[in-house]
Amino acid sequence: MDNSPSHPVVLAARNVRKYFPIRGGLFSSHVGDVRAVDSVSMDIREGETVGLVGESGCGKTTLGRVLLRLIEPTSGHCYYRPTPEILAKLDSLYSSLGSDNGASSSAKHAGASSPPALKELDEIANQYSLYRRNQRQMRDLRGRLQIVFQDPFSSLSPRLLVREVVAEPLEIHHTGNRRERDQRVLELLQQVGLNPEHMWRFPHEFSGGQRQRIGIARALALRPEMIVLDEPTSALDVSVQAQILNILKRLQDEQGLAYLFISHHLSVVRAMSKRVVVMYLGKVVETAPTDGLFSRPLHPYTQALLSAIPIPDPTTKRERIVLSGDVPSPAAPPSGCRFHTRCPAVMPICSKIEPEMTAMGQDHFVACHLYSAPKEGGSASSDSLTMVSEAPRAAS
Amino acid sequence: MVEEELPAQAIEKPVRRGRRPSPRWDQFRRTWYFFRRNTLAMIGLGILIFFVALFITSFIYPANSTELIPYEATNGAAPSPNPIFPQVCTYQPGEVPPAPNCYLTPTGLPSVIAPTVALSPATLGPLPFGSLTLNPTEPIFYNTFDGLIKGAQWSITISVGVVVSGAILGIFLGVVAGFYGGAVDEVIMRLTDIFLSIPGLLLVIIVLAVFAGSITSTWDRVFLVIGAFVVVWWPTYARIVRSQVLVVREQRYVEAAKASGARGGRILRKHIMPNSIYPVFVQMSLDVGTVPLLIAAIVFIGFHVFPILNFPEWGTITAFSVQGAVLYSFIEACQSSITNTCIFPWWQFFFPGLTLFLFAISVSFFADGLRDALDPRLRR
Amino acid sequence: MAAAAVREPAAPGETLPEESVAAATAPPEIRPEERDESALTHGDVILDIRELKTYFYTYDGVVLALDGVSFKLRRKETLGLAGETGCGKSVTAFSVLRLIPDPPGRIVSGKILFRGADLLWGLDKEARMKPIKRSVRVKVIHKFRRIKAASARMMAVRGHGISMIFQEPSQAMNPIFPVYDQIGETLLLHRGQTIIDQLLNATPDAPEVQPAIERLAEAVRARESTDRLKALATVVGEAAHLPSFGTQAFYSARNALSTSPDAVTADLRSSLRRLRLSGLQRSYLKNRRRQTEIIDDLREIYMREMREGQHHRLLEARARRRQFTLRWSHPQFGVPYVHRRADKPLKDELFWQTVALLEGVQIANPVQVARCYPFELSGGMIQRVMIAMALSSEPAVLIADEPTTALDVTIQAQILDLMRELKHRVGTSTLLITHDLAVLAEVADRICIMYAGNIVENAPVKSLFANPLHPYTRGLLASIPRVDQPDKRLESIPGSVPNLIKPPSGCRFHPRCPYAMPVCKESRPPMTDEGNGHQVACFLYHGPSVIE
Amino acid sequence: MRLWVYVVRRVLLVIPVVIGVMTITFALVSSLPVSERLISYYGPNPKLPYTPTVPCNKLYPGEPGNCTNPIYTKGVDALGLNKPIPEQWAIYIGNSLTGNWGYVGNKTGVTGQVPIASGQPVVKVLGWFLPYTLELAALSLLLILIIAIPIGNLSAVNRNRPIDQAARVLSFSGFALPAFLLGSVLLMGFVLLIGGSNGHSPFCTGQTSYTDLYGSWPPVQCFPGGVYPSWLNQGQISSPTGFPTIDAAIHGNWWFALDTVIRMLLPAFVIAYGTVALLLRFVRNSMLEVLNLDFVRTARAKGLPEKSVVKKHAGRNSLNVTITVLGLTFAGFIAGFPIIEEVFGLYGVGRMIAFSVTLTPYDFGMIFGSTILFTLLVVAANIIVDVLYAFLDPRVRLG
Repeated sequence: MDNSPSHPVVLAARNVRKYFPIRGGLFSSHVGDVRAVDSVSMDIREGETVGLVGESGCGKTTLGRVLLRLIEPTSGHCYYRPTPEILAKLDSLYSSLGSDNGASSSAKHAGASSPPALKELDEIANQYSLYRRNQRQMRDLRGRLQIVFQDPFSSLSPRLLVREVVAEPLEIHHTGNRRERDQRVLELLQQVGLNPEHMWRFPHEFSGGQRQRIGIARALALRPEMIVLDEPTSALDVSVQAQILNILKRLQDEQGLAYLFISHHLSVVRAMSKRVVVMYLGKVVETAPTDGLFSRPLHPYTQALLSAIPIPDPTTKRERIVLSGDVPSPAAPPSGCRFHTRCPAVMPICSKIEPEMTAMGQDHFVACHLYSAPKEGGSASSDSLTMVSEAPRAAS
Repeated sequence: MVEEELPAQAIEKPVRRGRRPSPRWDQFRRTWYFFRRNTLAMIGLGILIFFVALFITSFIYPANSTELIPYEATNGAAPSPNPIFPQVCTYQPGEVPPAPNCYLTPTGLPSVIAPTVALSPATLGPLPFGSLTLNPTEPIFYNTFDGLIKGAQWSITISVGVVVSGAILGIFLGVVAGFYGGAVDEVIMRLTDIFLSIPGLLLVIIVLAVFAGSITSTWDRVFLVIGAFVVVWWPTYARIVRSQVLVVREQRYVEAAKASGARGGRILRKHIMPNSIYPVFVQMSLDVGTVPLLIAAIVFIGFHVFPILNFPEWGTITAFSVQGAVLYSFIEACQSSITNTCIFPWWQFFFPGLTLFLFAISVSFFADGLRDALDPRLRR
Repeated sequence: MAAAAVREPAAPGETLPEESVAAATAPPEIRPEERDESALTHGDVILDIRELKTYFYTYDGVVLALDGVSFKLRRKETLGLAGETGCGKSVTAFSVLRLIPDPPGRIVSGKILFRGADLLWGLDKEARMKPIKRSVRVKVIHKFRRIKAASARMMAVRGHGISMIFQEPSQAMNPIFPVYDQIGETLLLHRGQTIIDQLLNATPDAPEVQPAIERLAEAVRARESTDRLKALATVVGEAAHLPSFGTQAFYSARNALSTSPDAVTADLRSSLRRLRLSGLQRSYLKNRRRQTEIIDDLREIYMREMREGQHHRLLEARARRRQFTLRWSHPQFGVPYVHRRADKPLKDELFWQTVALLEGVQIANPVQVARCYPFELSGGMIQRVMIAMALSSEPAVLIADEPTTALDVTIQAQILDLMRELKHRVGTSTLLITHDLAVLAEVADRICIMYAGNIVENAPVKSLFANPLHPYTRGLLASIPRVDQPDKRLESIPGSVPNLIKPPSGCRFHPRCPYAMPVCKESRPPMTDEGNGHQVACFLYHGPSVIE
Repeated sequence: MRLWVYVVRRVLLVIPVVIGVMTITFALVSSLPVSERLISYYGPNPKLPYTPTVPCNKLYPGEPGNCTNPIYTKGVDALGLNKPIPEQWAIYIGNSLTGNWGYVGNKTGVTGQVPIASGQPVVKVLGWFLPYTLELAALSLLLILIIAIPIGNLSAVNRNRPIDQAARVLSFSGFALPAFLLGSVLLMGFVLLIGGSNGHSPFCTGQTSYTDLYGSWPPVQCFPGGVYPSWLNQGQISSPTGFPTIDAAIHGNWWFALDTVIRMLLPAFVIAYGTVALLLRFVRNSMLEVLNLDFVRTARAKGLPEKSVVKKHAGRNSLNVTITVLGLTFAGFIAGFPIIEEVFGLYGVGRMIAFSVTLTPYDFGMIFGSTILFTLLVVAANIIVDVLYAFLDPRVRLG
């Protein structure tokens, strides 16, 4: 999607789906799916941070796991380091196939009797896709794609010393002898701002911030190219959060890491990331460069999300869009546009047809019927350019 | 306290491989602190230590370790005045008995004059202290003191053997079930359901009943008994371990290990095992006490677990002495037309019963204290 | 401190002379605050916490969770309590209602004056702390009888004068009882008398009831707007002298709109019939009413005890005895079937009152929600229910402990709006505890910043955000990422929250403070006023004057 | 999940368990010698001994040499002992499911004590004695619930205080004290209490205090005319229902109805004491966990008096756990019956087990039959418990 000539792409996800089966009934048969992630596509480039925003239960965490293949995906592909021309080809292929062919070009069954486009896709997938690699190839890749977890308390084994925790990836990949590993652990601890003597302690002796540092050190151990940051600061205090964020930024500048920064906290995302992807109920509703998104959010959900953020300044009084109701369950997502049940600008079409991703200006994509229909969309977008809270009028 | 000493020891500790870092010791001390605060647990620990000592002494104690020795009776005495409490008397072999009904214990330990009781309308005879009668028709009095001491080796060996082997089997199956899940899990859990729904006592009985006929040598029989009990015990452990593994498997640190490419074996070894095995220890220490109890019960309902009836194993001794006391002394005495004063022959089953009771209760006190000390929620 | 609290002379009436109390109890350094405070009317202060000390006696040592926290909550005011994790804000909240799990926690000393009653009265007699030799730990010898008595005394305040909503909505409600049950018991506990009176005075046969019902039915057949239906339904309720019957009428009318408009009359008639109490039900209700009266008496007695600082054993004993006799004076209600028959009207009444309450917190379909079990509701919904439950007794103070932390941003917005709206409608004064200063900026009137068990700054919200005085507050504000200021460099406070077993000497912030002076190590900075009620505890603002 | 779906599911889950149990018994049975299997499962007292061949003159008098034993071959065919193991298994399972659990051998064990049982089908004999056991079980369950729940809650509420310690000691002593020891001691103690000599039974002179407490019925001389009435066979099996109290009541012997209950009190107490031991700890710990939960704090914050917090909010939640644990301990509970019935001389299923294992050769038909019976009881109890749990806990019922 994003063809702007810039850093090479580390991971390119295309139509990634993850459905969790629901079992029920007399013989606990398969009665439905929780559509945690539903045909999501995104690129993550070297040295840049992609923010992934959404409320709880929108599938952002699952997406992070699936991208690293910690969970096996239902369908779709995640290409590791595709060259730009491959990317271009991919986009053309997918556009030719239409968006919802993720299932047929699945990781599981290589399309046997399928149109040439699919065959081509398969070849590319066999070459680049994570989901086509066998366990050993995957294990070699693990070191380069790392993850930092949300909860700093359950993410460190209570019975291992910090030294063992941080050195574990090294041990797994048999890098260096014990002494070298200890040296490496020391420098890692320094990188995340911990003292050497900390390596002789148990995790439970540390505060949340320090634990999170340890987690980051573990992730850095194998010199990764990309780290999925799964709400790394949502369990921390603001002052400590700032420390962690700064550390992450510094590391990115030093080592040119790519981050996928998952968070429900828009302001943190804004502080961290270059591009932002907004998810709602397993679908991407809007993706744009950070400034673009925050200056002119197009999707009503994004607008509501933005206006819902409390601003630490009693003097600024803004009119806020308060969404009615709760997030529907991903087990039974609403028909058509999944947001239409809560949308302030809902139109009759929304409940019927699912909106396509449409480009609105410099790699700013939004999936909303306000913008899909050209004439209406034009007015709507120009409206929502001016005022965030105007979305309802845009509908009428 | 932790805050104080850790940096110190960490700094003086060279950042090289090798030594046990003292945090582990600190954790142990923490557990011990909470254990120590639990009075009952400390009592249990004390009694347990006594039993360990008994176990060791039982090997050097000069008595027959494979069967109980009958008393040599010097018989023919008048009924002693007091019906309930026997009087102590000691004499060495060769000496003249100081009192008519004095019994010589083979090891020269103090023996006693027991009150005389009507055995049957015909014969009069005494009941020595700590005796075990096997069948009402012609009484033989065995020395249960030596038996209890010697029985320590058998009982404790059997109990520990049962629990350890059962735990090994159970842990293995439980971990497999919990970690791999799916069909394996289903099969193993159904299996545990099946075994758990058969009352344990009966399961042991039927296994023993089928095979006991063909196995007569003492050691083989001991192994058979252990096997029979393991059949009963593994499912409990499997259940416990599985539930723990299911919890630990979902922890983030396991996922982190996966994320850095750890294989299943390593995750099991490094993360899942150490974090999910503690409850089993508690359960094990609870069960050690129940094995002799079960053996005693089986013997009591009339099934002879061991090839010889006067086998020095706590359960057996207790069961037989209770039977003897009730069926033989008590009922006979109460219902005999000669003496219609019932006597309560407590000295016959008191010491075997006490041994069983103390063993079981000390172990369970210990286990309970251990659980409280290990489980942060139950700490105080 | 606590000893002083006990020796304090009895102060009659709602308000108590601040001066005298201050003279008796307050340590010298908070004098200036008192003086400034005396300008205001005393009745204005509804919750007054002074030098509150709450410690936790753990394996590692004594955790000084709260070390001399003092603040005042005024009528209709929303006081924000902000700080990082482990700074003791939640502990403060729990201490106020004495919900600290004991062991390990104990309130050691201090005063919590609620409407002039000291909730911590008799504290020092409840337990004895014995330090263990050559050890960081302290042995606590509880006197359980006194502790029992104290917690019983709290019944006068808990939920009645001060109610509370908690952080984890999904776990804060009992999973195995439906919502109406849990709210209903609260209603009966706190508003029992009025509810039962309404039931007893309900007149289903009043002449004006029938025509009202007819009009309502007409409106339904004509498919008129829900507002009109509501208006008519309230008329019905007033006609029957039972407000909750209005609610009931409204919902049956609205259901009828969708299903069968003609059924509504019959439906309402039947529910009216249910309002006609049988003799059994009447006597049962009378009995229950007497019980509630006694409970209220007990509350009154306890409040007096805490106000005057002495037991009223006789009164309490008498009340208890009467309660006991009442409970057993109607044995036939123990018979299951009879009992069910007897308390059916009360159950229905409570149900419909619950529905009305849920409406009040803007729940779309209150009837269904009232019938739901908590695990069937979403977090935001349960939080609304919790708020409804907390406000059901129209308390003077509402303590909200991180009410929105577990919720999503959009839901948080809903809840905050709701709370703001309720604040204007009900007019309870709120103690809002959160780590999110932004939230406070929106709802709070006044903010206390806590750090490591102390309050370091206490200011009106505007002036706090305009010019934060304490370095810690500044650090906090600087470290918040902001949507409206994208290119703001995130400052962070070095280090982390200190271990409260061995807190830093003097000002507890000095190890992390950029402006730390030698004096900060030695003595604790007093709370001083920097004009228009902006108080701060820092030596930067009145350096040597205090230390000589 | 709706409740009925849950129930049906639970019942369906039982089938593999039952078949599995029978498979285990099959494995054990098939490792018995053929003659034993024939005696237990084909017919106990044959005209010829169960040997492959017999001297011919036993069949046709005067014939020399050995002939094949027709009874043996018939039996082998009937049980399919000459067929491969799977078929044997199928036959065995079929028999077991259809209630064909073999026969009571004419051996000294059971038949020595219960003569009329000799040669009868095991199911029939068990059917005679099951009601007694059930009545005893019901009584002791009642005792258990009365003892365990209040004490457990009490010791949880004031935790680590003297009451709690006392409860702890009580429970562990019950766990560590052999049931037969406690039973015998109590028996003797009570006998001594009542006194050694004759005639203190209020309604039957001439029996000793021992027979007052021992046995499920008074000795024969207590009955009118010194003989057992027709509905009480040998003072062992009562008809029509088999529940002693009910039968006595049906036949209008109120004294005996009372007597049977009195005789059950002591055994029931002993069983309860043993089972409560485990239950008490679980009740206490679950109560402690519940008391630490958030909603209890909420209930306190609402101003509910402590009593109703403990009783309603915590109690109902921990009750579910209690019930589950009761289901889990039911196997151990039922396993106590052979011992107790042996100690107190009660004629129930447990006593039959004791008889059948007392003297070699064992009465395998009876052993395996009663094992399967007890297993079925346990399974049934578990189903009941689960359904009860689902009924009590909306999360299971609706979630």
